[in-house]
Amino acid sequence: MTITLEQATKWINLFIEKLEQNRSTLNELDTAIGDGDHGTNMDRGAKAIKEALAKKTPADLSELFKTVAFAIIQKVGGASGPLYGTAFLDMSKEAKSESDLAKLIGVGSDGIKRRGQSDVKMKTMIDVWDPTSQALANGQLTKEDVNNYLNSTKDMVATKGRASYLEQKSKGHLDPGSQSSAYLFDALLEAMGA
Amino acid sequence: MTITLEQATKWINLFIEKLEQNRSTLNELDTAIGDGDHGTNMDRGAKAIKEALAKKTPADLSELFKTVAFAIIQKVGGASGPLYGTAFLDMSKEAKSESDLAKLIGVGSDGIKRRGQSDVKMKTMIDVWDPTSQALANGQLTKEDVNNYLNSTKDMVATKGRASYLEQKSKGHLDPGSQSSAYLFDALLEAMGA
Amino acid sequence: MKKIINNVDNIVPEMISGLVRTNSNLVRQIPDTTAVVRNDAKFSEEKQVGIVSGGGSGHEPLHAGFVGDGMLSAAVAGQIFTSPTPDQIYEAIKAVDSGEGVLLIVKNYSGDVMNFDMAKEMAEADDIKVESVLVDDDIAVENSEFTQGKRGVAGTVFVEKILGAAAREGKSLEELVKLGQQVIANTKTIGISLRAATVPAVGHPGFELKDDEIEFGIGIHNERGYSIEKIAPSKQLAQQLVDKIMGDFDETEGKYAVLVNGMGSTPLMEQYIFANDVLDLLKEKNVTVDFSKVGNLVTSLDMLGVSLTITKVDNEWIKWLNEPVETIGW
Amino acid sequence: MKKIINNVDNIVPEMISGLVRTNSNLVRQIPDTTAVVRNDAKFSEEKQVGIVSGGGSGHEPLHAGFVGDGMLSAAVAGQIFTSPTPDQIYEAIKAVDSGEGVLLIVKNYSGDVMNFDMAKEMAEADDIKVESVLVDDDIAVENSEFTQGKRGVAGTVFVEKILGAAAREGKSLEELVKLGQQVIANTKTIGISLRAATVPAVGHPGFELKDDEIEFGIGIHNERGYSIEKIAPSKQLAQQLVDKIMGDFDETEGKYAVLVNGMGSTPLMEQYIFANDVLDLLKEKNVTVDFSKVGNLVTSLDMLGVSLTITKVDNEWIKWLNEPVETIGW
Ligand SMILES: Nc1ncnc2c1ncn2[C@@H]1O[C@H](COP(=O)(O)OP(=O)(O)O)[C@@H](O)[C@H]1O
Ligand SMILES: Nc1ncnc2c1ncn2[C@@H]1O[C@H](COP(=O)(O)OP(=O)(O)O)[C@@H](O)[C@H]1O
Ligand SMILES: [Mg+2]
Ligand SMILES: [Mg+2]
Ligand SMILES: [Mg+2]
Ligand SMILES: [Mg+2]
Repeated sequence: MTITLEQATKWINLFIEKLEQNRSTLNELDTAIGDGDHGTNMDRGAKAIKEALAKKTPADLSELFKTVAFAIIQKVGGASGPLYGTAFLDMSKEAKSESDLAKLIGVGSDGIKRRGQSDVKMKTMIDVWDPTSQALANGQLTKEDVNNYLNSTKDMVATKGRASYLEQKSKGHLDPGSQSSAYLFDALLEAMGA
Repeated sequence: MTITLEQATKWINLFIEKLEQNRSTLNELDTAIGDGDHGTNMDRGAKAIKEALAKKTPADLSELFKTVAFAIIQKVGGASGPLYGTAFLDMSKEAKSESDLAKLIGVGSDGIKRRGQSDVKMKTMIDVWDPTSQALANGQLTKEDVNNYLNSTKDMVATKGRASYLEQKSKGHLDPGSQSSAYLFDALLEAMGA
Repeated sequence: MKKIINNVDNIVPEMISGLVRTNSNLVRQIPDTTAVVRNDAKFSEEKQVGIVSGGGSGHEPLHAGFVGDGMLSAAVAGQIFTSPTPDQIYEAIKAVDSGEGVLLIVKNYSGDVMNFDMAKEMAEADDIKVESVLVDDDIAVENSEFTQGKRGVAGTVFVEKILGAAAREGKSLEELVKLGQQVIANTKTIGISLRAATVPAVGHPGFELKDDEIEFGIGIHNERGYSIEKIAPSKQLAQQLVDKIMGDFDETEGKYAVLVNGMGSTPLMEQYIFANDVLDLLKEKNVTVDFSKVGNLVTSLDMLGVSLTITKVDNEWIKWLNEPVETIGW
Repeated sequence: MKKIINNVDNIVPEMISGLVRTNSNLVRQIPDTTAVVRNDAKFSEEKQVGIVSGGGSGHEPLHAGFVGDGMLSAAVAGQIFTSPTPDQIYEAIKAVDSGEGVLLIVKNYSGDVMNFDMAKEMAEADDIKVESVLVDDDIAVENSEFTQGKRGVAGTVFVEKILGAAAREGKSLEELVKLGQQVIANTKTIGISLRAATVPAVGHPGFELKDDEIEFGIGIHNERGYSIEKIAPSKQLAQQLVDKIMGDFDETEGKYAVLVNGMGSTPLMEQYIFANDVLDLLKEKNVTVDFSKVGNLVTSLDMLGVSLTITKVDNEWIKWLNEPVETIGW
């Protein structure tokens, strides 16, 4: 399945909406096992993306992703800034010659792994990105799947990110970055479904 | 009515007891219109007097009052330290040639007025000391009287001491220094009555 | 009440011990007292007017934190919120007199005034020249002949800094008294509190404020203020204080020094935000700020809040405010 | 939540503005960033390795309060508890490079590590030599290859002080990296909390503790600790931390530096009492303390609590720790 500029724009706008609506949900999740700012961080990113897109409408998919990446890198900070930023930057490079959705998400997922020196089962957003890219490759991603990936983080023990300091006590809580990633892919499904 | 060394020793010991028992009452009164330490201050004084008297038994009334004065001056601090300290120091000087109780308390009361640059109706301990010395001079002090003097401070507006910063709002509360002075004169009546 | 302490009765001696042991290059404790005196190499060789301050504890770093070359010669700590006793003050006076006399900087509280007066009488009996200045910068209370007068609060540090620097320069006791009175007359402070301080021996805050309330005009010992209002953005709080303080000066001409002081539990972050608003508002009023300082200097135990001090200064005072000092807390 | 702020979203820029405006003799703000850089006369003439640190805000005076001759060349402030972005760090690197290269002092948090790495890559593209050291002094968390490793907390100020003084002395970038790694390897911290910090955007404390509970091993961003216990006298709290930290060193020989750090809302009074107990306990263990410091240096917003840092030092480090600096917060 390929993605068009129009679909991707819709995707990003829906993502922005979800981030703005769920700022406090994300902060609360991050308060439980992190430092309470993931919602604030992503909301700041959402506003920066909106502003950047309002300034200049991207001409193609690659430019759209680059705009998203730069806005996030320059405004989010924290762990999620470089991670989402690197994902979209790598996707932007890939999108110069590729519009297959599964491939693009796969490249983004790899970017996060590289930047975060992390992998699946560490209770990070990768536990949503990685299976999502695989399901897309198999042509069968649903909102229920995304929700399952998110929920799978609940019983994991974190070994990367702030939550890892809690060791065993990180169990029993959803990973905040996985929740924001779930919003990202819910938005994607909504955009592609339309 | 004159006071003997034995009576005065009993008086001071009873005063010490009352201060130790009512530390938190005095702190609470001082929290309402002062800074919350009058009970702690007087309790520290009580312990210092006890220690000083344990070290050396005074030979006469004058020496007893001097011991009390020095213990208070060196250990109490705050406003009550110099005030009670000056009262007992002046009483010690007077006691060299005088053992009339009314005269002694009158001299103490004047010492407080001098040190505090204050007088009656300013919502301070003087509102107990001054009428007490007068009643003694008239030969008719009762616990009820002392209690009335204390209660008279309730509706006064403070014009000296910390409570004066509250202006009108100082109304409606007992003056903490008057309460400790009421303990002093209750103790006196108990000591003289026995 | 949650505090890191051992025994309520030992708070002050243990605190002074901790302060002295971790700053032995700067200060030493006078034996059998809770007074600290300069301990730097320069001190013993120096001939200058000794500057002694002190008062109840609970306002750290005031006063011990301001002992050092160019500021205080000694500081005397009383029990919490309780003036120190005359014998301790007397020991401090003796420890710093080098024949040039000693100036006492006293905050205007009846306890402090009486205890410092008694100490002065004791030192004078030893033929030491002693003078004192009474700091009464808190304009939240009316100054009337029928009351105790205004309180001494955060402005005290400006007085200590200017007098300390002037004493180091060799000013005489008489000159310092005059200078001190001038600085005090030109120094005005108002404090606000979001939560009262908890005196350890009492165990609960000195007064109650609702979750959305703030009290204006509080003192540094939980003295109540002149009004309780709904908590508002920093800018509005700053506006009220700036208006009141500048309204109390005859003019806005000249040069001013500004102190934003944290009351103990309010983080530096909020103090800087408040300071930023204060500077904006003073700029709007065309008030020239030539010196400014932010931090926990005159605290009130764990009170939540800040105070604003504004002093009308001349060029020499600015120089003295800016001069480097070696202290724990300036 | 009661805080003196305006808009939650403007806290950091307004704070930095307040800090810079009240300390313009020491620091200036890099335009369009929340990074501050030295502004003293000496800075522009100097040729030394630039020292840049930074991280999320909420730890004031860290890091901006340590910018000045002999300590940091620049500091980059992120949002509250959030690493700053690479472009801001990059601007700070450019502002302090005098051709001798730039050393980044980074607290070991994934966000900080990643953002500083990205900034390093950007600066290297400009041919600026950039190296970094990762501070991970918090021994409350296990250091395992399967986790993020230990956190960087209050020990960071000792690293900044020693490296800043060594850089002023002319040490090369390579020497400083080695020195920094040595200092970090010899620095151990544990923190305790009586009440968690309230992140303004969240509005309530990051975790709940009962009225008689205290948490051991917390981080500076409300990271939970290793155990919750009943609150105990200062001496017992100190005992647990001293035992744990000294037990983590191979020996008690040699010389040590001690930092008792307030977490934001705990008054200096309690910090000194705690420091007094720490020194008593170290003396019992025959540990030689050659440098000690007490105060709010690395805070966590309005957290109630303290942390204890102990560094095994050599004579040169002590010299560097003692050297005077011109900063807001040291
Ligand atoms: N090393 C890492 N690799 C992948 N994801 C990570 C890593 N570190 C953190 N994360 C993700 O980032 C999220 C936290 O982001 P955020 O709260 O914005 O940053 P910070 O932890 O700096 O406050 C975590 O929930 C996790 O999903
Ligand atoms: N100038 C004064 N003259 C007479 N009594 C005074 C004066 N100032 C204070 N007092 C008395 O002292 C009491 C307060 O004592 P205390 O709380 O121990 O001292 P402080 O006010 O320094 O905390 C007041 O209740 C009042 O009775
Ligand atoms: Mg976070
Ligand atoms: Mg009192
Ligand atoms: Mg008092
Ligand atoms: Mg964060």
